[in-house]
Amino acid sequence: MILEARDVRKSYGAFVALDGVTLAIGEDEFVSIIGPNGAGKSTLINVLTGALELSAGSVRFRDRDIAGIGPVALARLGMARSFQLVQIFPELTVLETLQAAVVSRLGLSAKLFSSLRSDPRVQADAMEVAALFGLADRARTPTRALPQGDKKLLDVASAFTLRPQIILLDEPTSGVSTADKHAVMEILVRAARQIGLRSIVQVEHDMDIVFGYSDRIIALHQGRVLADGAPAAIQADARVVETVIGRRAAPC
Amino acid sequence: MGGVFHAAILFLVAAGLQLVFGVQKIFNLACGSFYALGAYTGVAAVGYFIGRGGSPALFIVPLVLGGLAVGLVGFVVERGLLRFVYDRDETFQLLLTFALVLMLEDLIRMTWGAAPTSTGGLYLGYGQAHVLGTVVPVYNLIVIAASLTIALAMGWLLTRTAFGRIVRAAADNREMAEALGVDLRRVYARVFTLGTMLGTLGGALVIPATAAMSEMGIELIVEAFAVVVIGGLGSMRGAFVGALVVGVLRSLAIAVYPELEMLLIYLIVIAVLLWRPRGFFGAAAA
Amino acid sequence: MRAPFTVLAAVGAALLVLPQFAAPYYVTLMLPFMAYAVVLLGFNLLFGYTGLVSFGHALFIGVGAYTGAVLTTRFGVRQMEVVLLAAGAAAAVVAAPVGALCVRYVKIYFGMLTLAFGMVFYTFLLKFYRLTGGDEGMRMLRPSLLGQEWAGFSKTAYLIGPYYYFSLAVLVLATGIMWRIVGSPFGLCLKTIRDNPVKAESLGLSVPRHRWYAFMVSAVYAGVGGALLATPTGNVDPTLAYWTQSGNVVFMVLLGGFSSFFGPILGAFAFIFLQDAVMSVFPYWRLVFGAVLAALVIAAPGGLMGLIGSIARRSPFEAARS
Amino acid sequence: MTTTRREFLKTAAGAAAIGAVGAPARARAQAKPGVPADPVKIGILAIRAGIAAPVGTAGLRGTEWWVERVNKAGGILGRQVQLVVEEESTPKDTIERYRKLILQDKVDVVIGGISTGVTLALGPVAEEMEVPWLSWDGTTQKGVEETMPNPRWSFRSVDNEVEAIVAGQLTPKYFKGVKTVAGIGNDYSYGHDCWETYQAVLRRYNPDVKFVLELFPKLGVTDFTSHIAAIQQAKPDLLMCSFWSGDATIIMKQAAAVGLFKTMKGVFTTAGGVHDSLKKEFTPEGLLLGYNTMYFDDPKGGPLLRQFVREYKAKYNEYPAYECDHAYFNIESYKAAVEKAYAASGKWPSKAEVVRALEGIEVESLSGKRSWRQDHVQMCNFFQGITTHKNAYDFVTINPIEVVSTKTAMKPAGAKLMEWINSWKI
Repeated sequence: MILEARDVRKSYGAFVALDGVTLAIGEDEFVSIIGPNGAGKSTLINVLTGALELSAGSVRFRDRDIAGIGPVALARLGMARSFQLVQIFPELTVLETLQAAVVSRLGLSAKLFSSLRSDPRVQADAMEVAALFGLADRARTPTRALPQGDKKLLDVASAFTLRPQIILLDEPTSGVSTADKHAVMEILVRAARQIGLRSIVQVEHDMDIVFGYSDRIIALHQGRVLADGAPAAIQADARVVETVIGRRAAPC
Repeated sequence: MGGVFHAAILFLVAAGLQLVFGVQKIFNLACGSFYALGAYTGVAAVGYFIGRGGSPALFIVPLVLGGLAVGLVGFVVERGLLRFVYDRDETFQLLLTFALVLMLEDLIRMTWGAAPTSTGGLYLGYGQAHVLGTVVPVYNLIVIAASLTIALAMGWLLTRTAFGRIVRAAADNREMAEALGVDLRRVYARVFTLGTMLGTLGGALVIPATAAMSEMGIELIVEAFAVVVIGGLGSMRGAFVGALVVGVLRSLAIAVYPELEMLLIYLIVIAVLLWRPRGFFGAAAA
Repeated sequence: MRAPFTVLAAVGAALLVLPQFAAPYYVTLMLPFMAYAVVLLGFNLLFGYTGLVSFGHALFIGVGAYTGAVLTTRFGVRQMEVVLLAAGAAAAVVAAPVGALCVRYVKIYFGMLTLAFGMVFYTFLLKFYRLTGGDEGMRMLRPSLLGQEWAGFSKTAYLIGPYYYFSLAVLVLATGIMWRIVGSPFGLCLKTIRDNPVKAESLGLSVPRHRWYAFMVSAVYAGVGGALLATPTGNVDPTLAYWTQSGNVVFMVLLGGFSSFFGPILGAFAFIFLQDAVMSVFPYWRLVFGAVLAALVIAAPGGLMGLIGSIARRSPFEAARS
Repeated sequence: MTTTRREFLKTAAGAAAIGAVGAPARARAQAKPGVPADPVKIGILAIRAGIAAPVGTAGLRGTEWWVERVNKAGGILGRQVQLVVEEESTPKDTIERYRKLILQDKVDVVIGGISTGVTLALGPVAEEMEVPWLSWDGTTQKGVEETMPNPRWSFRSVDNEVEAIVAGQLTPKYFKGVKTVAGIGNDYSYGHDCWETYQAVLRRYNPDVKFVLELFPKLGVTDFTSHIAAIQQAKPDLLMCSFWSGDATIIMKQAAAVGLFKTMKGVFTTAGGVHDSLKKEFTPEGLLLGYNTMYFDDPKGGPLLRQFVREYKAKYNEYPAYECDHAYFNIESYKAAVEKAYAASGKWPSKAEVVRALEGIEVESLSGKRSWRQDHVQMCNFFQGITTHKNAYDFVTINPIEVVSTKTAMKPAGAKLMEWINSWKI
């Protein structure tokens, strides 16, 4: 198991967001986390990405306790994430955004006096990822000028550039038009395979996406794991259908 | 007691600063300049009043009216300058108020000259009182009482009136307030004018006990800044407590170890910023 | 791409021959310009590239200037090269703890904290009389340049000759180094932090650490610039570190344009020469400067560089090419 | 009203045509033989903003009054005088302005400089630039000893400490039985130097005197209630105060508000700088008040002083303070030196010749005779006295008036201040 949460409790004052969540993500898995609004998905993502201290329980990544270690240390350990609300660097170009991720991965970020332009590794690596995500022809475009779908792709692409062992995607297709959702997911999965990234965890509302790509699905409800199993099993679970999938027509 | 008088004036200026910051998120460096403007106007108004044969005992009337009237400058500044930069980065807003500091300093000098001016000894006419074993001019007590009254009035205005609710809504969440039909432009214009008036009134009220000098604004900004940092940016209660802390500590320092007078305040500011960057009441905006 | 290089080469050539043609006074006025240009290059690494506005940068100008004064008067160190290195080092030593504390905050809080530290230093200079000379400040003795005393030169000849070229060399060097820094992996990381600190952290870039480095670099530049500034004046005093001076630094950067690499240098130039012209003809020059600043903020936040850029873009020549 | 540079340039252009600044053409005098016909340019540095702005304004007004009179009377050796006024601000900026006056405007002499920080920085620059510089004010002990040991080109004002020395000498005369003394001054060199000197002088007269409190509020503070409370706590017999600007007025008012001088004596060494703001309503009689080097109401004053005070009052509705006379003396001494050198050589003197002629020269100034000592230090009289309400003004004046010469109240050339004070025979 690469990422494990055991009996995680997280409460804010009297409000209990997570109430004893236990789950594990293995290598070579594509896991989706689903649940209605308020089920604790966002809190869970924050717990799994080391952004929060826990009220109880533990969360371990490659056998290291990562509770509250923060994003920087987490990226070093080999876990990357993307955000529900697209996060980009508006003034930087696509290429620069990806270069920044390469710089971070290669530990060059404190090199004050070396030239970025003449570092072949950084250039090649960034261009490779741009190509993977179909952004190569827009490499010199300022990010703020990209269409929404490309911004979303770039957000994910820059996380991929870190070449993490696992990536947590917070609603990778939110804000993308229904028509483009599958295209985005195709690019994503293909890129993951080529980069050698094996474990993907996503939080997603779109059940077509969830059932179309997942190896395993974890359903959350009221801060607890309602069900955890293969897509077929989940689809057959009456409680899950009632609380989560029932409204599958309505995208959020 | 000297510290309390100083605190009363500081509160008025800091309250103006807080109100504007709380609602418009602009840190108004020109609050000190408005204070100086109020001071000079106060002197001019009293001079005019006495020159026209007004009773010296009533000098406080033109003083207050003058101080409030010149506060309308705030409306001009808000409509003429600030409204263009609300959607800009706060750095630009800060710099715009710095531009105001530069302009107002020279405008005051052009209008009133460089020499210090004052209302003479008028305020001595109110006599002295004995408070806690020390002699205090009655005028100082009047100012302290006025400042307290204004503090209560501000509290009432912000918590008990329709205008106050709108102001607090605008302070908490601009988009939400706008969605609820609040006309932010009007709120901003009013809030900034009110904030300016608090500063100019502070300047007018202090002037009988001192003299108007062209640098008084620049000097005061740093102190007002200390007040709001200690109290917490944007908080009225913060302005009140911060003013008391600065006023009283300064007077304590003078009594105990005069060398520390100004340094002490900066050190407290840094300590507060590091230990509790939101100050003592920072969470409660407006 | 070619036009900027042509402009740069022309400006460089003009700077080289300026002392031969310009009136001596205007050559002396180039000295504070070049000193401030060095300060602003560093300041803009913090402002334009990292997104942090320091309202206490005069602190480091003061540290640099006083380092120069202390070295030349108390320790008999007269080599300007040593003075500059020491000024940079002193600024870094002060900036290390101050920066570590300040970079934990952003925006208005960062500005206020730097302002408070600046005022502490100002008060220190004023209060600790025996150490700093209080309001009278300290002398900055004429330093040697490249081991040369230039003893045969009058002060004016020294300033508009050797010292001018020395300052120019320092400015060129500082510009080159800064160019290198903003084009380095580090420079790129600063821009990511400016644009979106949350995303930067998720990419494994430590926001406080990089901000701290940027703070240190900008302080070193301010220190070097401060020392450079002290020689023409020949005296350093606390007003160098007063908060309004920090305000002027921000003003200059904005005047030139913070989103352009050369903007701050242009800003320093425009500020110094505008101040000179206005001060001589109008006693209320602060009013003029305030109005200029207000106009800039409202109508031209890109500063002079922004204006030049938009004019260049609008010109028919450019339009035809694109 | 201040004269802007532009106004002067404008009038200068006019002067080329009509030959006079602010005067009708009939007043034009022919330049003497060997004297250039173009106006002589005099650079002025005046503080315009901040705490010392009133002092700078007074200096500028005194200078302008002189220029108007002299130009009407034909100028210097028939050359009209043209002022080029620049602002004195921070040391760095003022030095740039100073260089501009000399390098760009090519003035023959620079006059002005008030703040101690600025004058200290200017001293060495003046020596380097080799143009005579006469300072209005602002020279401290440190300045003389460290930065202008042997001035060639700079001429500086009276020692900053003279007013404290005079006050120290007069204190035992007017206030008997003073055993404890408190002091308040601005937190910068002037305030500290005055207090130290005053203490040293007082100790010479009364070795047992105790100094119970010293307060140094920052320059520009406008609220002294806490300081006054601290002074009341210390219960001294006498308070010495060296404020010279608006803060003198303010502390006087705030002291009156709590009746401070009902329980102690008061010495204000320099408050005469803002004398007409010391209204009777809050300034008690019986204080020792220093007017520095000019007393506008001097009954022994000459016709020049009377005319100046009258015209000053008519023009500005104020009564002039000492800086007017520092400025008047400076520019008048320059004229006298030029004329003296011309008398010897028959041509307009070089800058070095002007400097030689200035050394030791004595001229009639507003407050009486003033001179430059051989070591380039100004010599004049100081006026101090006991405040009285018996006058026609709404502010206090002094009676009796003590006139003390710098010959007795300023350390002689080359002496160290404290050693000199300690060498007095009392």
